[in-house]
Amino acid sequence: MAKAKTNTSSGAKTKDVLACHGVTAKIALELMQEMLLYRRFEEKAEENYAIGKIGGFCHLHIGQEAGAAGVIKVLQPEDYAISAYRSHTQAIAKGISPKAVMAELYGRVGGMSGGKGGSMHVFGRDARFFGGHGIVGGQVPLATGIGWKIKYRGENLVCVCFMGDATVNQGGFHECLNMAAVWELPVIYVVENNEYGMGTAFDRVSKTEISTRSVPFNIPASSVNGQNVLSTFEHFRNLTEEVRAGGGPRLVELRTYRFRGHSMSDPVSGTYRSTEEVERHKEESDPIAILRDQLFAEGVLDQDTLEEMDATAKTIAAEATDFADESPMPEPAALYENVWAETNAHGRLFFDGRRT
Amino acid sequence: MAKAKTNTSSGAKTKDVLACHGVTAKIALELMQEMLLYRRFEEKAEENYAIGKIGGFCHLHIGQEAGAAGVIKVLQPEDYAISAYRSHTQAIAKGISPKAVMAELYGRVGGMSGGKGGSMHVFGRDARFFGGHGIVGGQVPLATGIGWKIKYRGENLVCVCFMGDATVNQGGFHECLNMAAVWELPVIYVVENNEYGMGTAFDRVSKTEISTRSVPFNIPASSVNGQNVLSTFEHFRNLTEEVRAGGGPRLVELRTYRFRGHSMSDPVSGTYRSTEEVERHKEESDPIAILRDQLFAEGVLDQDTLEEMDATAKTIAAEATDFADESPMPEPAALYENVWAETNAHGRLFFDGRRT
Amino acid sequence: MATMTYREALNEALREEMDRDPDVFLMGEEVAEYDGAYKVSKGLLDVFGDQRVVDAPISELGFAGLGVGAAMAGLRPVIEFMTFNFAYLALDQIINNASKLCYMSGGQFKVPITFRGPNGPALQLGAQHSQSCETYFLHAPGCKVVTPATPADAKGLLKASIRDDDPVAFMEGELLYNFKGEVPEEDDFVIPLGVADLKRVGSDVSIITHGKMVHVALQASDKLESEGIEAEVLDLRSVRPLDVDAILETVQKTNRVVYLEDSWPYAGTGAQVVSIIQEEAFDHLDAPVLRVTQADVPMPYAKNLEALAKPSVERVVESCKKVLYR
Amino acid sequence: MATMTYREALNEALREEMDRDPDVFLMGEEVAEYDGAYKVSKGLLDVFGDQRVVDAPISELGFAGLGVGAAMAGLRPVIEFMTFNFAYLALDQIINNASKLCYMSGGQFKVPITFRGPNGPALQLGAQHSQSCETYFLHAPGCKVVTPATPADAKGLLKASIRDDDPVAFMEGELLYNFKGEVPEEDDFVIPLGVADLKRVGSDVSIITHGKMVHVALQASDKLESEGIEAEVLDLRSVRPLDVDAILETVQKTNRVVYLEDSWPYAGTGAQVVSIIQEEAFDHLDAPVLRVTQADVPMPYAKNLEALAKPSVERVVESCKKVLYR
Ligand SMILES: Cc1ncc(C[n+]2csc(CCOP(=O)(O)OP(=O)(O)O)c2C)c(N)n1
Ligand SMILES: Cc1ncc(C[n+]2csc(CCOP(=O)(O)OP(=O)(O)O)c2C)c(N)n1
Ligand SMILES: [Mg+2]
Ligand SMILES: [Mg+2]
Repeated sequence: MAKAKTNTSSGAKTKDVLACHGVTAKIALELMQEMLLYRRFEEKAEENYAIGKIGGFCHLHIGQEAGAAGVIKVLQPEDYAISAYRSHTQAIAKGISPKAVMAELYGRVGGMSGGKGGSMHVFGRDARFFGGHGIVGGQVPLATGIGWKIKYRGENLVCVCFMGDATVNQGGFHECLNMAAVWELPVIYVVENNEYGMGTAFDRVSKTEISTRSVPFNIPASSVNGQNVLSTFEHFRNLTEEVRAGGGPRLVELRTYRFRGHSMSDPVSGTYRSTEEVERHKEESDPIAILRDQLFAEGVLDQDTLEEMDATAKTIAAEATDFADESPMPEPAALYENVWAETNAHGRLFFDGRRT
Repeated sequence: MAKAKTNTSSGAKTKDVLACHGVTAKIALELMQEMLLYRRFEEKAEENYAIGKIGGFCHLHIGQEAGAAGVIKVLQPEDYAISAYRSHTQAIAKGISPKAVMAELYGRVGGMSGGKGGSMHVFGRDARFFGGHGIVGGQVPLATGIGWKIKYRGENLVCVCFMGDATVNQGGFHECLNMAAVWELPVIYVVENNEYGMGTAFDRVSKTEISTRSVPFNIPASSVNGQNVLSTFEHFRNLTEEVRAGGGPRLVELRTYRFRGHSMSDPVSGTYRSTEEVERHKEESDPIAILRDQLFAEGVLDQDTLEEMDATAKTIAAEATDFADESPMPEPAALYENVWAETNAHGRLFFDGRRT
Repeated sequence: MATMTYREALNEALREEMDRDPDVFLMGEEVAEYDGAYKVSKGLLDVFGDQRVVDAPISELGFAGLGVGAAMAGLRPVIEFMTFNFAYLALDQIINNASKLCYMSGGQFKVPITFRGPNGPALQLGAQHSQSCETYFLHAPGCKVVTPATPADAKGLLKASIRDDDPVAFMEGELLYNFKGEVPEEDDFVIPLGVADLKRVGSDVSIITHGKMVHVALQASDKLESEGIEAEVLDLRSVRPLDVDAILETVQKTNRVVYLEDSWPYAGTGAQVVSIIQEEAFDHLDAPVLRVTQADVPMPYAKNLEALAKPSVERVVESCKKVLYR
Repeated sequence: MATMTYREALNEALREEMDRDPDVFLMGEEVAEYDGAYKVSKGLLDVFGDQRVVDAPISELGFAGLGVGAAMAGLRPVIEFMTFNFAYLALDQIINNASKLCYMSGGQFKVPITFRGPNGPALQLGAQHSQSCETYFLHAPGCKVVTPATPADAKGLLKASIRDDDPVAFMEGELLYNFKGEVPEEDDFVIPLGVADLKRVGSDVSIITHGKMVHVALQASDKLESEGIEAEVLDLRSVRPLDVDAILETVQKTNRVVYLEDSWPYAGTGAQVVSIIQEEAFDHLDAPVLRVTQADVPMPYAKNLEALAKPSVERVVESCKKVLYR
């Protein structure tokens, strides 16, 4: 992350930032600890991928951590969150242990999905993290259904649905916004606008702002600086309570930026964005550096404490790696488990030589 | 249709209506003749359905004729039109002979699609009427592709895509509006808002006006009284030229009403709308009666001429029926024709005992 | 036994399951105020209210997926497709989500959802509204596919499908809604999925089939009987899971098989059943298994072509004779 | 002959066809500025410009349907699915429109569109990104399905697919892009659709297969050879239209068949081929036709489970021995 601005001109502006956002020092420090963990965890994943311990597609959230931390922090444990494939951090934020996430990335039994899901399919039913989805937009109807269930049961809960900017061009997104509006479902659709869908800049595939996408459904939309975790937190705290109180669905654009390639096989820059562009963002809008500067200016954090917190984050990430390293591969028998809930005792369920 | 208002209080208003809409008497009379034809044709279809000469689903446009007449009248022969299943009138408007439409409804070789398509699938490639589609929303991507071709070839043409109000809740509609906007395609998306999708009132499945649906794509939207054929004609004349001149796509709501049931098996009223509601619409917003009153007031049409025109319409409808009655069933061999373009001489194309 | 139509049997099943379990709700186009396009949900809105009988916008992908999400979260949705022809729009949610979520979450999520609606060729509805969609739902593992042929099966199997903890595509015969039959009046009449039903006993040839075609098979066996041929008619009832034991049993008994279905032949259910038979009962076959299917063409509208395209009693009789070398 | 990768062969085919016919354009996600997710369209944007090499938004239903409309209107679109896994979203346009328009318009419209992209299991991509999608495209009549295994086939068949007047699903092996092979340098090298290719001659057993699995079949035959068994490997190349003559020929020659594919077994291509063989060459079979397929489960992510789920050389060898009763 960018060097701390010891003599920062924005010092004045960041002063009183906690009060201004209505965030306590305790919460702010927790957010810092969480974002550090996500950063270190993802760096570890990157490392483990590089040496072949993780395979397939792996999409990192580095640079976008404030979205995971700031949004999910406001939720109750019984609230729901659901996301796409760039969701390791969100899974952890919602309460899944980093160990179980890392082990899932490895494809080991200790993973949340028993190694069957992989990086794109981390699920935690009890933590109410409903995945981890690989089809762009595929989670949006699911989120809408979760919202339906909350309303059906008369529960005092919300569902947060994360997606990328490119996802708003999927038809299902519109179908769901319409239904959520008609039935007043407690779903917050959060678009993490990191400016690109893979290599395609958003403005090459859309003529307008993301916040206009909910106009046809009369769903209130807002946009927030997703690199400033305090803004994000504040924004969602208020919004979530509106939705929880029966205010119906919301659309939120989180303005953010991805510091890594789209997935591990995509170079960070080159084809579709310049190295300068990426470096500038890293310099100016690293969510961890931004919060650090804010907290330094407020005097609630100093370099030493930050380093301690960072060490903690690194330890947790390392422990997650150790856990994954030691977690065994699934038993061969697992191949045929969980295809069905298997409450059905009749008929043959498989057709390649195996009977149930 | 409602009785002519001999002593109509709206006489003053309708006076000068032609000049006001910039429509010549000649065009206005043509529009009248066309709408009368559609009405009589559809009534004939209804009759032929009742006696079992037409089968399957059959969706009539009665009450909505101004949309077909007023919109398509402004098009050039090389322009394209495409629609859903409620499209007999539009097919005729675009230049397909009533005979070939009726024969298609009968499933006879003289039908535009050789009897293979039926009521929902009338096509006329040369007339540039691209169907006749049964999947709600299925024609919208096709229209967008036609627009793509026009732009690709640099042609000075437009494509009009008709759909019903309920269609705007299909995701594909949004995907296409977005693409049409991004690529500035010459497509006019026309939503015939007859207030219901089958038995579902539009406001039960949508919170806002149809014209808001294009806001996210920055596509200009408008709404026009689709029962007043002069308004419709005027509106589309201007709009079409804008689009033809490279103005990009447009969304238009045609406010209209369906005088019959959704399809032949659906009662006109009862479950989802009252008889009074339907009768009121028939009384107040019959497009033929509205034009008649306008033309009577202008003095360009009298009762005798109208009756002559109506007789002509009835004759054409009767001749279409005669033609269909006499048109033979397709030859059995037709069953296996047209599955493929059959330029491919190799391999076996069918798998139920028949080789090609 | 009570005599009722297939439609009434389905309606009773829905009513009973909604009564029994407050988590069951019905959503689809026109299911509430309109009583269903085919009136299957008649009266349910009045009984259960508009939170449990819900008219959806024409957004197949959206509301099918909404059902999947609701099922993950603990409800037991019944999603009606006005007809299965429209379900292609929702296929991504059905295959990539409903059918795979249990597996890819390592068993954390059950997806107890029932997708139901009419399926298969009807009368002159043309190419887009007249197709049998089984293959799209059963090729990928994860979804069950049920195809009742009679009112009793319709009731017992729908109740089982709703209670099943896996996604089920419950495909009703579009032309069977008015078909009448006896339905047991037991308090809780449920037929387990995956159990075939011998609809007719015979010794000369086996007609294996499912769904609406059961009736064509029965008519064909009457005709065959008059010619001295005793056909056995095995109704699979669910085409996934499949009652392979029952299939092998009838093959071993008659040694001659015709598979009858109103889907397209290429990679249809019949192809799969043929593969199983020849793999597991090769030595019991005295003739190749023949298939009678819808013609390998999109459904034509013209009445005469449509009749040619659909499987007919005559074609079944002919194929039975062929495998009997008569 | 030139040596090149499968990817380069595809790129050449696209380049040549776009050169040849100004109506050919390529549209899909990331095909232009990014050179394609798998770099198949590398450099085409520079040569042909952004009207002919077009980056689409993530709107599979929309841009697939756009292609169909453009094809109806006279263009010859090549629509890339970043992978076929995402094509489920577009299935309605593919089946209900592309595949049926010619028929339901009574032959007025040709739909010369090619849908192409990688297909089939790759490496640890999990349940949603690792499936073979042939069945969804070939069950309904109207769409052709082509599955090249080598660079030469990739080039010759893609050129034929683009020129074909029917919709073609051109399914590239996701793991074959770097595979190298000889490609004829003829001026206009086109391989007709529907003609199978005998990739290896043998007399003891026939391995019939398509796509990427051709290479597994060849490896298996090497193994078998070392045990004194001569396997014939028939590569169907296109699975619809199907070269039934070539299938029957090899069956009549070896009398023993294994069908190998990396799709799911239930109602897969293999089931269809088995049905045809037993129906048309019943008396030539000395053993049941066995199928080696992907396990009947969603693809697991874990490396060891994934390996178990995929067809392996060992399983092919084993099945060959089984049909040889060894
Ligand atoms: C339906 C579908 N189409 C294409 C893909 C391939 N794909 C994976 S991620 C991605 C880009 C998505 O961008 P965005 O929604 O902005 O999310 P981000 O990756 O930026 O977080 C694409 C095209 C897919 N997984 N699913
Ligand atoms: C995808 C799909 N879903 C459902 C249907 C069944 N259906 C046919 S027409 C219709 C209502 C459409 O209403 P609208 O778009 O307003 O057109 P209108 O019939 O009023 O002209 C429905 C639900 C269908 N044909 N296709
Ligand atoms: Mg993005
Ligand atoms: Mg309507």
